[in-house]
This record gives sequence, C-alpha cells and structure tokens, in this order.
Amino acid sequence: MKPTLIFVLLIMSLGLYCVLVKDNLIKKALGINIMEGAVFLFLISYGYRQGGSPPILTGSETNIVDPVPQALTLTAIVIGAATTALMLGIIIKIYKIYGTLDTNEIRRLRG
Amino acid sequence: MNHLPVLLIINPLLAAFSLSLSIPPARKNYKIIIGVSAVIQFALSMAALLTSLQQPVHYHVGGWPVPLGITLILDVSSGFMAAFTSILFTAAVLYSFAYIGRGKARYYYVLLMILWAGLTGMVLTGDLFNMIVFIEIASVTAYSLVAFDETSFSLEASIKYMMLGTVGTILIILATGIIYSSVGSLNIADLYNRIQGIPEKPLKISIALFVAGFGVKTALVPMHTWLADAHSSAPAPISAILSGAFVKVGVFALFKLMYNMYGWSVLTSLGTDQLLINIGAATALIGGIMAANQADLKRMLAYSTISQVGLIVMVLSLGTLQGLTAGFFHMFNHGIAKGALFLSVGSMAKRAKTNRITGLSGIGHDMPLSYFGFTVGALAIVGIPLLNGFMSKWLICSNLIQNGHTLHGIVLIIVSIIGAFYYFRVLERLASPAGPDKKHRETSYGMFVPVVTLAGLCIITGLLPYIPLVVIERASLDFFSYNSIITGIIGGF
Amino acid sequence: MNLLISYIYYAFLLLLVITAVYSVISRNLLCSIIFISLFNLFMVIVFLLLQAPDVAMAEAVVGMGFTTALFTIAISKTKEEE
Amino acid sequence: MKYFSALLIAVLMLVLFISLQEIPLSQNLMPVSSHYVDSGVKDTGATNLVNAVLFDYRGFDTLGEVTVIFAAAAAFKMLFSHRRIFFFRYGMSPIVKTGMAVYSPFIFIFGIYVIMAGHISPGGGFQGGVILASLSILLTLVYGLWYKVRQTVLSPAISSNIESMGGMVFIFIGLAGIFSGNYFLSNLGAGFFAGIPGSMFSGGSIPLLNIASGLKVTAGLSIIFYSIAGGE
Repeated sequence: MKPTLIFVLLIMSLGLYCVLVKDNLIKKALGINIMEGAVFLFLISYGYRQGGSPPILTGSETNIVDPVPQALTLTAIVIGAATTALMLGIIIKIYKIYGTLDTNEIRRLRG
Repeated sequence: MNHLPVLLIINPLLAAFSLSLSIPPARKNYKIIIGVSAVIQFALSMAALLTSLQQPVHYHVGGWPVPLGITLILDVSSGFMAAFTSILFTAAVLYSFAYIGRGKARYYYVLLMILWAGLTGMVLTGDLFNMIVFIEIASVTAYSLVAFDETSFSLEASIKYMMLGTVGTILIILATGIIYSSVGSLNIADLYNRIQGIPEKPLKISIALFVAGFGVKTALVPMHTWLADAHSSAPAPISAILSGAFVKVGVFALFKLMYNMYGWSVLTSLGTDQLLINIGAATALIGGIMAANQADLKRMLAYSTISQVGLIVMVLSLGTLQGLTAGFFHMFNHGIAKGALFLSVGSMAKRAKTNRITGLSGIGHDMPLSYFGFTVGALAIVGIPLLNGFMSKWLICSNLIQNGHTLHGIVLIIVSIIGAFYYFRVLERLASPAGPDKKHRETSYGMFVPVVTLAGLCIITGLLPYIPLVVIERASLDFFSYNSIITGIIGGF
Repeated sequence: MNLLISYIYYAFLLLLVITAVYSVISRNLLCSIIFISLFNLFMVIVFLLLQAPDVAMAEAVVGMGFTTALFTIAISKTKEEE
Repeated sequence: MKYFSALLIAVLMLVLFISLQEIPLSQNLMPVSSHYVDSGVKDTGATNLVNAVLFDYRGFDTLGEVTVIFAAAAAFKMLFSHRRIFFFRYGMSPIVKTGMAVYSPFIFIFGIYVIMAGHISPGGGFQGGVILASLSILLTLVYGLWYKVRQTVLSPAISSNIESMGGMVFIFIGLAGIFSGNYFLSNLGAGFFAGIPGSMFSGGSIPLLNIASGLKVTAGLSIIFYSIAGGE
C-alpha cells in the first residue's frame, strides 16, 4: 500500500521528534509508543493483499492475507507492552527520588 | 537426535520459573537451586562446544524444515560464544552469592538466569525474528538489573539505557519488516540465497538500520553515551556480564547478519565495510580518550570496554578469515580480563564504600588477592607480552596492516598507549602506601575465588595461546563458510 | 478493497496522524494520554480494515486497555503538568 | 535544538521514504507464507493461521515472548517490594461495585472463550490473557486494593505461582515433543490429538499452549499492575 508508507513515516517522525525534543520522561515513553505503532502499521500494511480475506480458513477463501507479518506484529505488541510497563515503573521510582520528571533537571540534580 | 541447543536455552528458563514460585523451598534455599542450575548450564555449554567441534548440530524446533520453522544452529562459532558467556556467567553467579545481600536477591537471580538464556539464544539462533526476541529478552533483563540498586545514579542510567535500547530495537524490527516484505523468508541461511531479490535501495537502508540498531546495543560511537552510566552504576557482577558478554554477543550477532545473511561481498560492493572499520576506529579512539580522564574507577572500565569493542569491530570488518580469528580471540581475552577487573573492583569498592580512584588509593596492601586479580586483568587488556591480551592485539595489528589499513593499525597502537597510561596510573595509585588509615579486611572467600580463577585463565591463555587459538580458528572457519554448509543441507527451498 | 472502504481507510490513517500530533503537542499529560488511547483505537480500526483481526484484538486490549491504564497510574503518581 | 532535530528527522524520513518506495508489493503470497496457507490446516490442525504460525511453526518465538513478560513481572516484583498500600484502599462508590458484580462474570467468560478458541476464531493466548488481566485490574480498582490482598484467589503470591506454572506447562508441552522422539515443541508429530479442523478440540498442542501462555500473561500483567498501583 504505497500511500500507507507516507502515513507510517509521518507517525514515526512524530514519535522520534517526541522522544528527542520533549524533556518530560512520560512524554518520551509516549513517543516510543507512537514509534512502535508506526512499525506495527508498516508490518501489517505490507502483509495486506488486495481484496484478501483474514487468515482464518473457513474453506471459502479465494485470496488469503499473509499471516506471518501478523504473527510478528503480535509478538512485537506484547514486547512493546512489557517494555513500556518497565519504563513507567522506573519513571515512577525516578520521580520518587528526584521529585521531577524533566531530564535536564535530573541531569543537574545527579551532579 | 542431539537436543543440546534447546536444552541450553530451556535450562536457565526452568531455573528462573521454578525460582519465582512462592512455595517455601523456592523462597528459603534459592541459592542451592541457582547454584545447581548454573553448574548444569556451564557443563551443557562445554558439552555444546565439544559436540560442535565434532560436527555442527542443526536443530529444527517443532520439526519444521529450514525456511518454515525456527532452526538453532550449533556450530563451532556459536559453541565457542556460548562457552565463553557461560564462563563469565558462572563466575558472576558465584561472585553474587557473596556480593548481593538477602533483600531482593531472589528476583536478581531470576533475572540473571533469564539474561543467560537470552544471550545463549542470541548466539544459537539461525532465525532473524527469533534473534530480535532474544535480544529483547536480554535487554529487558539488562535494563532492570542495571536499576537493581535503586540509587539515583542507577535509576537514571537505567532509564537512559532503556530509551536508547528500545529505539534500537524499533530500528531492528523495521529492518526485519523491510527484508520480510521484499523477500518473504526469515531464516538467515535461506535469506542468503534470496538476498538478490531485494531491490538495491531497500537493501542499503536495511543494512543501515541493522548497523544503527545493533550499534545502540553494542555502544558504537554515536550511540555509546548510555554504556558508561549503565555499567558503572550496575552491581559489579552485572557490569562484568554486560561489559564482558552482552556487548560481545551483540557484535557477534551483528556480524553474523552481515557475513551470513547479506554475504560480505554485498557489503564490500556498497562500501559498508569501510564505514564499519572507521566506526570501529572512532569508537576505539573516543573510548580510550574518555577513559583517560575519569575519576570513577568503574566508569573508566566502562569506557575502556567501549574502546576495546571498537578494536573488535575494526578487525571483524576486514572480511578475511584471519581477521575473524583475531576478532574472536580478542573478544575472549577482553571478556575474561574485563570480568576479572569488574569483579575485583566490586569487592574493593564494597570494602572501601567508594568507586572513586582517590578513595581506593592504597587498598592494594589490604586486599592482595583482589589487587592481584585487578593487576592481571589490567595488564592483560593493556597487552603486556606474557598475558593473553598481547597475542590478540598483535594479531589484530598484523591483520590490519596486512590488509593495507596501516592508519587503523596506528590507531590501535595509540589506543594501547592511552590504555597503558590510564591503567598504570590506577595500578600505581592503588599500590601507593599513603593509603587511608583505616585497614580494610580482604574480601570473603566467595568473592575473590572467581576473580582469581578469571585472572588465572588470563595467564594460562597468555602462556599457551595455541589451545584456544585452535578452537577459535575452527570457529571463524565455520562462521566464514556458514552458507556453504547450510545450502548443502537445505538445498534452496 | 473497493473505493468507498479505501476512502474510509485513508480517513482513519489521517485521524491517526492528527491524534499523534495532538498527543505530542499538548502540555497537559492527561490530555496527551487520552489522545494516545484514541491513537490506539484508530490503530485497531485500521488493522481491521487491513484484514488482521488477531492483531486488532491484541492492539485493542493491550494498547487501549493496559498501556493507557499504566500511563494514567504513572501520571497519578507523578505530575500532571509537563 | 528543536528545529535542528526536526530537520534531522525530516531528512531521515525522506531517505526512508525514497528507499522504502521500491519494496515490491506482490499480489501473490510470499514463498514461506504460501506454504502456511496451502498446508497450514493439514500440518497443525488449527484453522486460525496466525495462531498456527505463532504456536506451532514459530512456537519458539512465543516461548521467548512469554519470557519477556515474565522478566518484566520479575523486575517489578524486584523494584516494587512494598508492604503499605495507600491508593484505592476502599474502592469506588457502591453503585460501581454492584455494577461490577453484575458485569465481571461476562468478562471472565469472554476471556476464557478467547483463550480456549484461539485456534479457531481470532484471538488466542495473549489476547485472552490480557482480557483476564484487565478483569483483575478492574476488580482492584473497583473494590480497592485491600480487597485484593485479603482475597485469596488474586493475591500476589497466587499470581506469581500461576505465572511460573504457566511457564513450566509451556516448556513441558515442548518437552513432550522430545520424549516422543521428535524435536522440541513439535505438535502433531509428537502424537497430540489432531481432531477435526474447525472443531473445539482440534489443533494438537496449540490449545494447550494457548492456555499456558494465557495463564502466564494474566498473572504477569496483574502482578505488574498490582506493583505499580500499590506503592508507598
């Protein structure tokens, strides 16, 4: 799906921009979530076949969509969820110690 | 049917699962469970190395032939890497029995065993997406183990490491998506036959994304900022494993993709090998310079790891068989020496309650055995002739110059001189008699035995380098001619 | 995918980009969390249009449910303003 | 700094767009996936091909992925070991509580259905597991954490037991493949009951693996939520 590629890259640039520029740690975690969403969309959109039916074989399918990118995306979604959970856990502990979520502030306080 | 590759990965997982059961035996004597499974895993890894020396094992998980399912390939190169990581892990487990207090130690060992499974899986797997899953297992455990101490330094280092590491993983998943959607298979050996199917531009971008993604995991130059904080604020056995094994396995995985999936001729035609050599040289130089002006001893060791990884990347991207041998040999030597260094610094810092070099001055007198381990490790990395570091650095230098990269050979010599400078400065400071008045007792039995064994291994490899070199030559031969073996078996699907 | 559905498909892709932009720009964290759950909702709908029901269900439950709950808890424990 | 990185990202995306433009969008399936589609049902007995790929052809990926959740849960148990519970102590208003009492059995049954019927209809071990985990989250939110700690069924000790049990069941199903003389995690080859494709009891070891990973995901995510939500 050629036009989907434009949207995928737009969303990925938004995520990367959010990770690089925003100082708040939770905003950075959000940016990573957006980037992961863009990668999932990229994987699925290249697995799609024009007029295909979902990969559940009910015997009457003419054209099946490629099941392998969907399996990869499922694994990547679960890994993304585990990483986001770990990131938020450590962000909460950082807030408890530093009292702020601003990365420049944290770097200054760390000394 | 040899089930060794799968047992190598399942054994630590079973240990981790059985340890996190909240039934009384798992809560009370968890050290016994961990000790037994560590010994079993060490024995399995040595057995894997021996069987791979006879003939490689291709294990099709689930019984599916090559391109359909996932295959674990135990040839001499992966057997060697698995054995090398298990030496470091066993030393670290034995060390952390004495080093980690009782508090939350149970989950520390659970994560340590899962990290062991992740690294062994990364080395054994012959499938692209399976390698990503194992990278993610090893990374998630590494992120949380860096934050084990919950001090302000380690939490900040852990969140920085996690942000960069997750972006790296996203780039690698994107590269896998590019390769799958243009060729259609995920098995590394099968992809070697189909790589011409990828049009010219996506091939270039997928190589660039892989180099960037793995560059973050192995701290190559532009993406190396996280390593110094992460390895210096992690507990000592963890930073020994991360510096000794995790970074090396990442380099091994990167070059496994470059050699066995793309084929080195594709990279030379695109000029990527020159780029990799220059990245390696830049990493070596920057790592060495940054290590020279560090006040904290563990940060200095972390930067020295970065510079040594730069050397390894430089010689591995020469594309010759001898280059591979030199690279693997230096991986082994540096891993063992850096493991001894980090463990001895851990025990010294635990006694002196500080990581700073000024605070540790004169501790050599009070803790002779740990100081002995530190000296042997430091001299090995600097490359003093009698120890193992010299032989591998000599091989690297001769390979670089033979292949016409005299400039990079000079870079290696400069890095070694800088290394000599900052290591001797520390050795002299630690041995200076003007130490603080308080006497420090020698560390407990459990903490200096791994340090002394690793130091002894350095000396033995230094005196008789030909025993490991024979194994490593076989390993680089298997690594280099990986595809001719595999295509003989699968014969193109 | 006939013409009408492809228009709907591109409309939802556009909505995806808009919610991503809003969640990056907005100063109030709770507001950007809500936009992230909207982002995941539209992601679910796009996956359904791309004939991927398994992934849509996983994204719905994990993306909209679990991740949003985690982010809200993280905000309640730290600061709401940026 | 802001505009510099924005420019850098724009250049990066332009390069990505130019080079990803040329990935061929073939209408016919890829070599490997065409094999999955043609003989997927015959090989694995499951009609949901994505589940067949996830739990049989590439079952080792799923074992690795389940370990990722286990590692995240263990990291949370390590970092958040606290005894005092302050948040959500007494839960919400009685109206919500009664509403929840009516509502929760349906979520439970739907989660069990999604796990059990993973090899026939869309869904599977992970999606069903997360649904059951969200049910446990709802119960803690609505009835308050105090309820959860005293409650025997969902207490953290039980959850970590369920989690490890799920992981071990997954590995033992894999080891059954070895004991029957085949490779690790082999499905129909290891003598699992194939059944009529499309019926509930079909697909060999796939439903069992679905249940094992579903249990694990439920317990893992509820441990993660409980550690984050409690806290001093």
